[in-house]
Amino acid sequence: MSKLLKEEIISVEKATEGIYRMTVASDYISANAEPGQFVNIKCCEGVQTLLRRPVSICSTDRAKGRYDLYFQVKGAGTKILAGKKSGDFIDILGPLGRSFDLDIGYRRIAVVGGGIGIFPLLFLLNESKAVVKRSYLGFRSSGYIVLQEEFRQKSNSLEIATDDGSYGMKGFVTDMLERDILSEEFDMIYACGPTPMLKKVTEIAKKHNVRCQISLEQRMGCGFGACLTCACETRTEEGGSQFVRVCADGPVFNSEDVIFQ
Amino acid sequence: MSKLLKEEIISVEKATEGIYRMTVASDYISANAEPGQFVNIKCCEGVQTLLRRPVSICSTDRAKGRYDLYFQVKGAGTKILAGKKSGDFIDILGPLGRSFDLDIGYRRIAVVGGGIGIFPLLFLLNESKAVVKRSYLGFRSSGYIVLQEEFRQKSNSLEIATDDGSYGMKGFVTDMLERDILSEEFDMIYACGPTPMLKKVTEIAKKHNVRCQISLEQRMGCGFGACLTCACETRTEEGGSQFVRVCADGPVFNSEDVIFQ
Amino acid sequence: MSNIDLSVDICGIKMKNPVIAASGTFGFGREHAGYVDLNRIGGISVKGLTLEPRAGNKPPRVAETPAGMLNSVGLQNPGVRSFIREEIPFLRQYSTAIIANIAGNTTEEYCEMAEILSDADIDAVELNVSCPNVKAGCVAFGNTPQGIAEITSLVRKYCNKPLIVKLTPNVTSIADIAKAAEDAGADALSLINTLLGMAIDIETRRPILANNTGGLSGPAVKPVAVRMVYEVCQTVKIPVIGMGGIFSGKDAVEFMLAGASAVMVGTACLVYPDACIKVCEGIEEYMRRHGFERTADITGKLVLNT
Amino acid sequence: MSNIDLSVDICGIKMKNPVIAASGTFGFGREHAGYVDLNRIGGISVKGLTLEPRAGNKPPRVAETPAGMLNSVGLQNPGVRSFIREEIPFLRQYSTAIIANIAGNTTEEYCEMAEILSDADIDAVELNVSCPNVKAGCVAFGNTPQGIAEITSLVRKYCNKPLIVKLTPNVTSIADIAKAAEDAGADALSLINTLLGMAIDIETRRPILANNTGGLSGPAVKPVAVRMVYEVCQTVKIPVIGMGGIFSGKDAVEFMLAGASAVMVGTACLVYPDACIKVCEGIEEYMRRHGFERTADITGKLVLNT
Ligand SMILES: Cc1cc2nc3c(=O)[nH]c(=O)nc-3n(C[C@H](O)[C@H](O)[C@H](O)COP(=O)(O)OP(=O)(O)OC[C@H]3O[C@@H](n4cnc5c(N)ncnc54)[C@H](O)[C@@H]3O)c2cc1C
Ligand SMILES: Cc1cc2nc3c(=O)[nH]c(=O)nc-3n(C[C@H](O)[C@H](O)[C@H](O)COP(=O)(O)OP(=O)(O)OC[C@H]3O[C@@H](n4cnc5c(N)ncnc54)[C@H](O)[C@@H]3O)c2cc1C
Ligand SMILES: Cc1cc2nc3c(=O)[nH]c(=O)nc-3n(C[C@H](O)[C@H](O)[C@H](O)COP(=O)(O)O)c2cc1C
Ligand SMILES: Cc1cc2nc3c(=O)[nH]c(=O)nc-3n(C[C@H](O)[C@H](O)[C@H](O)COP(=O)(O)O)c2cc1C
Ligand code: FES
Ligand code: FES
Repeated sequence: MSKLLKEEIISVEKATEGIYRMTVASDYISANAEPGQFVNIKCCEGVQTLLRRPVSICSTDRAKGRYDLYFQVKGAGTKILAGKKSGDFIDILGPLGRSFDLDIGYRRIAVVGGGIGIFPLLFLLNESKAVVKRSYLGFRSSGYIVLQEEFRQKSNSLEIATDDGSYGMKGFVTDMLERDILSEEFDMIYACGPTPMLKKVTEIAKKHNVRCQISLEQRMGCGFGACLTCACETRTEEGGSQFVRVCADGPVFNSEDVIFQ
Repeated sequence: MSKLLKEEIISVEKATEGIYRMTVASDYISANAEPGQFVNIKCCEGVQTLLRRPVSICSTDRAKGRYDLYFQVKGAGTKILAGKKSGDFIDILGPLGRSFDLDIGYRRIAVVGGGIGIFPLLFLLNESKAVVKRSYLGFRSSGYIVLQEEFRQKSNSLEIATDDGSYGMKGFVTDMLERDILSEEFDMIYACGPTPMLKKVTEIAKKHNVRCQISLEQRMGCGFGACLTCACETRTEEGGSQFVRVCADGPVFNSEDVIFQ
Repeated sequence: MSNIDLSVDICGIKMKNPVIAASGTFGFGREHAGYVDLNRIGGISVKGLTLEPRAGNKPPRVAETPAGMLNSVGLQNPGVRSFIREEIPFLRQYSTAIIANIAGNTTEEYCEMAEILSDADIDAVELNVSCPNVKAGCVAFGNTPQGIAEITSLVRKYCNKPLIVKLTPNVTSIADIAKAAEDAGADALSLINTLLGMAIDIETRRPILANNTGGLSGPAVKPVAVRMVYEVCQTVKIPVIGMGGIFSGKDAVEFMLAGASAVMVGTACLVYPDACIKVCEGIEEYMRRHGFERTADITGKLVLNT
Repeated sequence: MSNIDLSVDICGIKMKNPVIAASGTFGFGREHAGYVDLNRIGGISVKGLTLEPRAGNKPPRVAETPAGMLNSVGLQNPGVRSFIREEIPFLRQYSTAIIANIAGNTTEEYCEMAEILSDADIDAVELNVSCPNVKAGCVAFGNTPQGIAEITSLVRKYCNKPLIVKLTPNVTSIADIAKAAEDAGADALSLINTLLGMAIDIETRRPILANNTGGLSGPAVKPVAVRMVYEVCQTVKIPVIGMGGIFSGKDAVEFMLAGASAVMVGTACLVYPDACIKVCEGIEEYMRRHGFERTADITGKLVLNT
């Protein structure tokens, strides 16, 4: 169950160019959050940014009662967040949304992340009981790489692709997935990142008949299921289609259910 | 001439309940400002407060290239200002407006201030070459008194009235003026404060035929004379009336020119 | 100690306070129930209903604008019958007024819905004749005095519940439209619905909303909404429910002084799930500070400058 | 290095860039000249002129609202003759287009002003038929296609300068009004004027503005303005000048993509005396980044979502 909380910021630090880590104190969220869930933040009192901003939970420290968010500075909201200081309080709604399915039957998993989509996957790796965990991450170029060490530690292998080849493999992260999918015999693929990437991952998983969950982004009015603005088209059991809510019915979906525009 | 400036804040400190002093670094304003002038501040980037907020210049330190503002926290704009930190930059337009007439012929002067209207009068006392300077200040109650020491130092006498009698005389500051006006033979009365006070001072000055300048407040769109929103009704030479601009034709007016609503 | 009575009776809709959740921003109350006690809310205008279920528009359906938001949900809803079956029993667990907000493509659809709802356990029907986010029907009715008179008088025949007609602000004279609705039998009016707007992503050179245009709501529209509520209250005798950008008790009091008997809170419910409660507390605080005991003491008590 | 050409020719008004100071927010340029080089501004639409000098409304005349402001200046101005005598010589020192914004109480007044201005050294006349802050005349003309057609065709006869008709947003269908103005002989259209609004001081229980209502401008209105500019540009063939909440080059580009050939900057000029220059630089930066060379490359280049 999500709650409306005023939480204290422990620290805000630059992780890499344009990306910040915010550590927030919260017994409630650190105890209750599950991988794939997000929080919805009112970046300021007043109207400078009116709506909340959704940010995925990247890791939790239950013992210390805190959790980490990683966010990229994009517009007014994330700019305000990046300017917050230790000791400031922020207005947070969370944890929100449907989390990844971490069935213990999934013994061999792949996580496929692109850009700012990698953050919920770190939390997932932390919580997953799988035996083999392979991480495939894609970035625009070497300057955008974050959390490399953390992903390396939390998985059995980490491979990075960059669009411009400035680090790791040059090309798409999905190329690496495609290369390994036969040999690795994954029970489950988890993916989060830009839509073209998710579409490709979905195709690969389908072709090889591997279970796959993807986490989607959509512009949100409320983040908790009330306004129906965050629509995503999915297949119905009757073979038709319907709009469901990314914030409440997702953000994590079984890839086969999603109809990409 | 006023300029559009980005100036560094040296300090923001609480002066008394709800009132803050902000010291700002500025060679330009400290060198050019005259008593009665104000600055117009964009309290934040963006739309949380859209228009600038006018604040009187309370004192300047030309040697150090800095000046002081005193402001009361009233709404969103002044709340943001109160939260500023040393080292922050603010977007300031100034110095603006017509200043008090400090003719050296005015040898005996009275300053009459009410509430947040006292601030420009301190600057005036600093700059005036008068031989006798009497200060009469009025506040709601003792908790609102600020700058008492400064006014005492800069004038030959200081008397304070409070509405509730919790400090000094109980009653209106104008009662003290009325009491002294005959004996003191002022050459000029300078007043700034709430409209009823200014109206009363104007009447007293008129009755006793003493020169009087008053500084007015009005809601402002621009603060530099372009939008005509800050209207004040004044007498024309032909005996009619006209709307003039508080920001550019004032805020200081000869009291006899002003038509109170 | 407190003898402040916040209750209101708007054309027979009895509410414990004058704060109603605005249609489309509160779903059917289920989500908000996780954050606030629905018993403390005067009433809930549910998500706009249509005769048949509607899928709504393609996403993106929301764009933030300066102090406001555009939405183009397009009346996604499960249909009026499913509402009666699935949602009323849930809502009736709480003591809060239920207002069924309805929209149709044709006058027949409106009438059929009104008829169906006449047997349902609801407190009022709110006629949405001004949804800017659907192509056919709906919006057209609300744009002219003739249109609104026609739909109101027809629906009136089929509707045995108090009938609130919701007005669009996208018109030259909202007072004329209000008058037409009153004359045609509306029991109350609610306003404003959203202002039609557009936001463009200059990088892709496309409108942000998949639907291209959407309805503007939030604090940005408040001055327009207050003005319209004032104009309408000067023109009609039936009660008026005011809305548009209400985020605080102070905002609500502006509408009430302008003449509103109750208020609706929309966008604020998305940002703050507990917005209705906060607005209500703010009204009460204002009344206490000024020594008012009944909401009628503030409704319409604006004094014009001369 | 740069081969970006920002110049525009709007129905014969030649400007070095498409950024014009909006009427009422730039006076006659004197105050802003202390902060910026007026030579760098495409054009200046001067404070609204009337036949005889006008004192304007009582203060307060401005109220801040969420992301916007209300004003009720009420056309305070020295009259058209004084403008010609005192202000044109000052403005003509600079190389910037001079647009005379005029408002009248009667059609005769409009025509007389247009005639007087035909001999003046100005670049265009902008017909303000939509000022919400004066009681008589003016506003009434702009509210109906008939009204706008009548005033436009009459003034057209007396006006030998390019004639811009400025449209009010307080109407049901701005496209219909735009079409009527075009058919009646307008050379260009400018929009939007302010939205009618009200703000209430709940402590005094009076409207903040002495005039009770005022015109809403600033970022809050931008989505409405962009939508209206888009609608009008889909309807008429004459050039359109877009405005409403432009504070940055990005905002201006939204209007241009929606179809505007030039933009006006109003409220921003009050907050930032150098706003026109900043907006212009922002447009140029956008064009450079996207490889556009002429403003015509962006005007109307919006691609609708389907
Ligand atoms: C479920 C979910 C989880 C997310 N997790 C993260 C994360 O962990 N780290 C991170 O850096 N970003 C994350 N995002 C994206 C993040 O929400 C946006 O970058 C952010 O809202 C931009 O706000 P802004 O004010 O800085 O930008 P602006 O562009 O000024 O925002 C304007 C409006 O558009 C919306 N918007 C803009 N971009 C997006 C987007 N990509 N998705 C949804 N709404 C958007 C904003 O919420 C706001 O309403 C997530 C988005 C979703 C939906
Ligand atoms: C020439 C001049 C000099 C001033 N000098 C000082 C000073 O030295 N110290 C000080 O504390 N205050 C001073 N004031 C008053 C100060 O400008 C207001 O208190 C301030 O603008 C309130 O802004 P806010 O956002 O906190 O309040 P809000 O009430 O939220 O402001 C809303 C709007 O109303 C306007 N407004 C509200 N009160 C006033 C007011 N009294 N005068 C003009 N506009 C107002 C604001 O500027 C803003 O546009 C001065 C005003 C003027 C005109
Ligand atoms: C996401 C969203 C959906 C809406 N859906 C409806 C609707 O279905 N029916 C309706 O009458 N109004 C609908 N509205 C309009 C609101 O009920 C209200 O009239 C408007 O938002 C103005 O109030 P506000 O500024 O408080 O949001 C919707 C508004 C929003 C923001
Ligand atoms: C203080 C003020 C005075 C105005 N006076 C006039 C006027 O005299 N004539 C006119 O046509 N428009 C006038 N306007 C409207 C503006 O020209 C413009 O249409 C409107 O403000 C919207 O643009 P903005 O949001 O950029 O301010 C005035 C606006 C303001 C804020
Ligand atoms: S954002 Fe409101 S329902 Fe998802
Ligand atoms: S505030 Fe604009 S002219 Fe004075």
